[in-house]
Amino acid sequence: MNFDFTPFILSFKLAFIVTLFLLIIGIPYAWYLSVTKSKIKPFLEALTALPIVLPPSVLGFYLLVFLAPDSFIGKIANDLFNIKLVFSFPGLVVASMIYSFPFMIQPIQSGFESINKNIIEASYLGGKGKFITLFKVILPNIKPSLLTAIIITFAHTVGEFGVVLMVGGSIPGKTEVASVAIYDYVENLEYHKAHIYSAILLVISFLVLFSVYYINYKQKRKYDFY
Amino acid sequence: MNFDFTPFILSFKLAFIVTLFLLIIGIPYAWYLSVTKSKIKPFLEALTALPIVLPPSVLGFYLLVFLAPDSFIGKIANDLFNIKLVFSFPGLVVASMIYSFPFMIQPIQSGFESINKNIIEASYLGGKGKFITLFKVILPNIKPSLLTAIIITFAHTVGEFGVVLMVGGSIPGKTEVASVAIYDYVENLEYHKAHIYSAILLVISFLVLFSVYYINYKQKRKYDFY
Amino acid sequence: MIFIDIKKPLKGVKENMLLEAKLNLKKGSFLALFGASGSGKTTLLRIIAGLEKADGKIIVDNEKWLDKKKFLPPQRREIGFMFQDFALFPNMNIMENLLYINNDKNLAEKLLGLSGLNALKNRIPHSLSGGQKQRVALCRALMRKPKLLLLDEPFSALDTKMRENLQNEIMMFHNEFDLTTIMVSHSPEEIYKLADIMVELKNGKIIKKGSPKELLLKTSGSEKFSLRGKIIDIIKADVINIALVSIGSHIVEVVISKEEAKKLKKGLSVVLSTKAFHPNIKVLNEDTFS
Amino acid sequence: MIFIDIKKPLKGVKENMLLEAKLNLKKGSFLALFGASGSGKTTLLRIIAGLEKADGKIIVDNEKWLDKKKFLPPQRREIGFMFQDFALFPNMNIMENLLYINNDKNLAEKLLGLSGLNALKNRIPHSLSGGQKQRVALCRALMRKPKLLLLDEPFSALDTKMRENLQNEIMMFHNEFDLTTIMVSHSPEEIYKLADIMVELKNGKIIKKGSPKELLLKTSGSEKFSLRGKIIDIIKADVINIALVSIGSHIVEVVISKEEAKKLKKGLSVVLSTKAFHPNIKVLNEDTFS
Amino acid sequence: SAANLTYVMPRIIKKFNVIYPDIKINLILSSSGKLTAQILRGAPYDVFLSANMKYPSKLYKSGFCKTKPKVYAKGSISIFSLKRKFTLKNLINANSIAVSKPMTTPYGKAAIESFKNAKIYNKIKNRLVFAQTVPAVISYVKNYADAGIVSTSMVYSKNIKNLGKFYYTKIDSKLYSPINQGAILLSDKKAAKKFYNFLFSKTAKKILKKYGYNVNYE
Ligand SMILES: Nc1ncnc2c1ncn2[C@@H]1O[C@H](COP(=O)(O)OP(=O)(O)OP(=O)(O)O)[C@@H](O)[C@H]1O
Ligand SMILES: Nc1ncnc2c1ncn2[C@@H]1O[C@H](COP(=O)(O)OP(=O)(O)OP(=O)(O)O)[C@@H](O)[C@H]1O
Ligand SMILES: [Mg+2]
Ligand SMILES: [Mg+2]
Repeated sequence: MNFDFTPFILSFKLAFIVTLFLLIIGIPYAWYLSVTKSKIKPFLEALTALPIVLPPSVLGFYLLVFLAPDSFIGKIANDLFNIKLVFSFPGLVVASMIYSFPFMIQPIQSGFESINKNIIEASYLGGKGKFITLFKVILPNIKPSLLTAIIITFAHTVGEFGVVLMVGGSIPGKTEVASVAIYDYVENLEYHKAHIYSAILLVISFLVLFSVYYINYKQKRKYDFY
Repeated sequence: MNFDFTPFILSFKLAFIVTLFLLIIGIPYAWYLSVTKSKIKPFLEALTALPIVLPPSVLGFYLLVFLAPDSFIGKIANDLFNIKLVFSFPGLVVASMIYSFPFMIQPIQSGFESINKNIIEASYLGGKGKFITLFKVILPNIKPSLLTAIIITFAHTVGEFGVVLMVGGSIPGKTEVASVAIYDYVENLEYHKAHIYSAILLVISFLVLFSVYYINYKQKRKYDFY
Repeated sequence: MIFIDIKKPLKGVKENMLLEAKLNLKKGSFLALFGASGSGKTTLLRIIAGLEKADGKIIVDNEKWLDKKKFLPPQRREIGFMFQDFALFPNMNIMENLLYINNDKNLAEKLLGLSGLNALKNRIPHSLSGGQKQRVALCRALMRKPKLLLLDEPFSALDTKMRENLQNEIMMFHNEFDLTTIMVSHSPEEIYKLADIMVELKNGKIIKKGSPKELLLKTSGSEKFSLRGKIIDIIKADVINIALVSIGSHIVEVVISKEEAKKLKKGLSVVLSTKAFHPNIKVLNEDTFS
Repeated sequence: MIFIDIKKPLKGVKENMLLEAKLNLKKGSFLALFGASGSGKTTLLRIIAGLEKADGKIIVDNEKWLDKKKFLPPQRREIGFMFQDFALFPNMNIMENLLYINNDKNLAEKLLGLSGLNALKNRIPHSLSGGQKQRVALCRALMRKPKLLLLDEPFSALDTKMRENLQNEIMMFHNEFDLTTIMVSHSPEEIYKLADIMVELKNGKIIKKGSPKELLLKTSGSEKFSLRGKIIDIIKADVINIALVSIGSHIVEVVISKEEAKKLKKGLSVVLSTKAFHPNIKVLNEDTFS
Repeated sequence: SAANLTYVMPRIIKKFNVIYPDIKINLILSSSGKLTAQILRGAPYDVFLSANMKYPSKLYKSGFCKTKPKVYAKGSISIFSLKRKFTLKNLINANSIAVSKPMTTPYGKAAIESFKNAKIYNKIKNRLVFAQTVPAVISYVKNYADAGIVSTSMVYSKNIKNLGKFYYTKIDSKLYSPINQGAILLSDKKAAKKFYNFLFSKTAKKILKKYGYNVNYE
């Protein structure tokens, strides 16, 4: 039996990029949500959670419609950046980002909401601007929430499938990620292969997750020691 | 056009039950994870996140194998509780619970990890046992995390589709939930119906989420006032 | 009878230090614990409360709280504990904070009244001032009518007037409920006023132990009257020199001779004493400063 | 020159109260703020620091910090602030807490040394005792070498010795860096020692203002010497009666007559005064109690 | 191509590559509905094969095709079981029967039609469980259902042997309307055209027939 590792590489690349981008977008947005006193806050919050309410393939269908080259967004992406948003890796990234958006936002927001406001004030009074305060004081102090957000987003993007299939079209080497490949094997009654691929996916994911948790655990123990 | 509301009712019933059960299981488990100093902690944590790494349909496929009447678990459920775990609503509940498990655990755990330990001690010293302390002191003080966990789990179960499809067998009125129905319309190129069903699902979900967030917002404002 | 004999290794300021305390308290006694910052006072209270484990024994009224084999969890020890950093429940208002511990509305009202917090009972802890929080924490510790009351610097954030009020209340409670009380305090006055036994900790060890009367009233020799103080200023006027000496929270002017003026410097610790001292004693309006 | 004229409605103890403060501080002055718990001291500091909005004006060295149109954010006000509840950064160790504010290792080492915390510099705040945290908070506030230093009860959790050390350090810093300092304090001694101007707040309003010398040294009339105190005990001996009077942190024994013994009761506030008081003044070893 | 072709297509491609060794064919399997939606948004596919004429027709109407949709084979259905042999007659003894969704799969539709025509539909109606795709029917049969209706092509696939011993009965094609397998050409590429034409060649027909398709059309 010969294995093709490309789908796994694609999967983890996708998950990594999506997590990274969402982290970059998610932090300021979650921060805004956590501090705003505006009346539209609950509205935005509810809206943020909506992408997960739709079945992935259906969301994928709508994304397909909205990202297609003849759509408004598709045109802009194409004309301005020369990026095709469907049946391409960038398309997968955009689609997965939309689908996984709530998984990143919500834990971070809840972290921001539980942080002790005094230490933020102390940082401002130390003459530090919002940016430094965010990176040196706020984020390190909501580490459990941040970890949750990153891990849920990452794992979920690896397992993501409906949206990816619809928007990406499972083109081998380009948009055929591991989850799609495994699905195909199950469909093809090639259970043996499906088992092996699933096992590989699980093992790699487990190792990634375990490393993250283990580092976190070690770090905490270090502090506990004092 | 005549609408069938059964899938929606099923969807929300499923989401509600799954969220409730996971909350009941999730709180003690997340608590254990947050306090344990055991070496297996990172191992358990990584394991907890795994269900989301597999594509839902593939997970559904494996769950079908494990929950089938001639499987170990299926037998127990059948013999002891007289419950059929595949092609039945209880089966959907079990399968969705497994899939959504990490979404409930992780935010709650991160909430527990950030809580100020002093107030827990203060409660113990007030003569209150662990149970009362949990419900009266700990949970109310991790409300943002709890809200995140509940909303992600709920929304995700509503949108859940691959697992449900596989384990449930989409029997109308029994296991055909809204997400499956919408999916079918898209498949069948009945886009008009799909749009309407999606819109209904989105609107109901939005209203549910909005109410939750709105109540939360009002409550906070009330406190801010003092 | 409360018998305490515990040991616990701690991270000290310089190196690891061993907290080692052996105490025998009669029921109803009021122990004051003092000592430099970091000497182990809070930790000792936490061990007694069961919030921290330690080696050794704690026996309260013949009930084993700590032992080689036994560890009674904090919720089963009948203790009132006032935390140095208050630890109020942020999700409950002031009244709820008290009632959570013991659903005795009358007692709660009474305690809040005594500490001047009655009007605040519906506010949440977050919106209180430092001293207000401290008073709530004190009330909450009393709500349980505990066997053993543990207070960690209960008056530090309060102005003198409020401090005196609460000291009186504590005293009243201590007597009324026949409590045994252990209080961490940095103020000799407070200790003298409230405690009947005092213990000084240094680097985790008990270095002094005795009644406040013995330890605090050290009118040495034949002198009837002596006060420790610090020179905070020396004012040289035309004919006389005046030293300003701070004594506790007071500043007194003392006329000094030219020779003395040369010897004395700002910042020196001094003792004022006199053999002949027949002061007038005059009752004061409560309204005066402080 | 620091000019402050602000108004802010607050939730008071009884009803809503208006915090209203108008102050004019010369550069380099040391203002002490005192007043009962809940009178608005912390809030006033927070407004000056820009942590809370208010109506009115704040002008520091001709720079507008607050105005109808302008609100300079806290990070742009050159302020050192010591919080009543410390607010140390839990994710950094002690040294990092200081260096985060200002990456001046020498200054940090110096401050830690002065406050006896040098050995703790690699510990995290969570593992410190109350007084240790307070000292770190104080050091951190000084790290910025601020124009304006705001201290909220900086010594409340400290024993007398440590308190004196740090008071001296604050004084030194205040002079060395030519700081303007505003300190909340409940201790008249502290105020007298450190401040050159003091202000009393009551229910949000300034009710007293003046130099500590004027306000604290109230030797009334012709009496050369007077001390306020409280009777904590009356001991009836065979021939004489003795009243124990607590004065600040001291307890003195005063011989009283039989008639006086009848009039006086435990708990009464009294003034001890005498016309003729010629105490010996004797320098003390630093080692004595407290 | 649509999912039901999972089993034949690799065969056909293999044969095709014997003739045209330079043309590499990427087989993308998905449901017809998904593929149609994707093609409508410009998916870079060259040939589309569906188990149903509905989808190709729709594409044709939308102007995405180079040729008219053409039927290249007709599918058939069989009753599949792992326990014992079932026929339409004794199907009422099965406790549960898996079919693919009549709404979205032509095989499911044909199955329901046959049940109705054989007058057993009302008796077994409550014992039907619906799978999203034909392969999912196999999973259902493997794990739970007594019998399932599958495309006959499946029982000829080599992968089905993984399941061990199985039974199947072809359903009389008179009982359901023909399951037309449509093909259309989507691009101008030469290679695509060659493959499209190959589908209608004798070689391809032989393979299709071997997999249970009816190739005697028109
Ligand atoms: N966040 C807040 N929201 C509303 N009211 C507040 C808030 N913080 C304090 N207060 C109220 O404002 C008044 C003044 O509080 P402040 O903290 O300024 O008092 P303080 O003089 O510092 O007292 P203390 O000596 O006890 O610290 C108090 O009655 C308090 O309850
Ligand atoms: N959680 C902890 N882990 C390790 N060491 C600690 C911990 N808490 C306190 N310590 C250390 O133990 C010693 C005693 O601390 P403790 O809190 O008992 O002091 P304290 O006498 O209450 O001082 P203070 O008057 O400043 O509150 C200190 O040196 C402190 O740094
Ligand atoms: Mg302490
Ligand atoms: Mg204050």
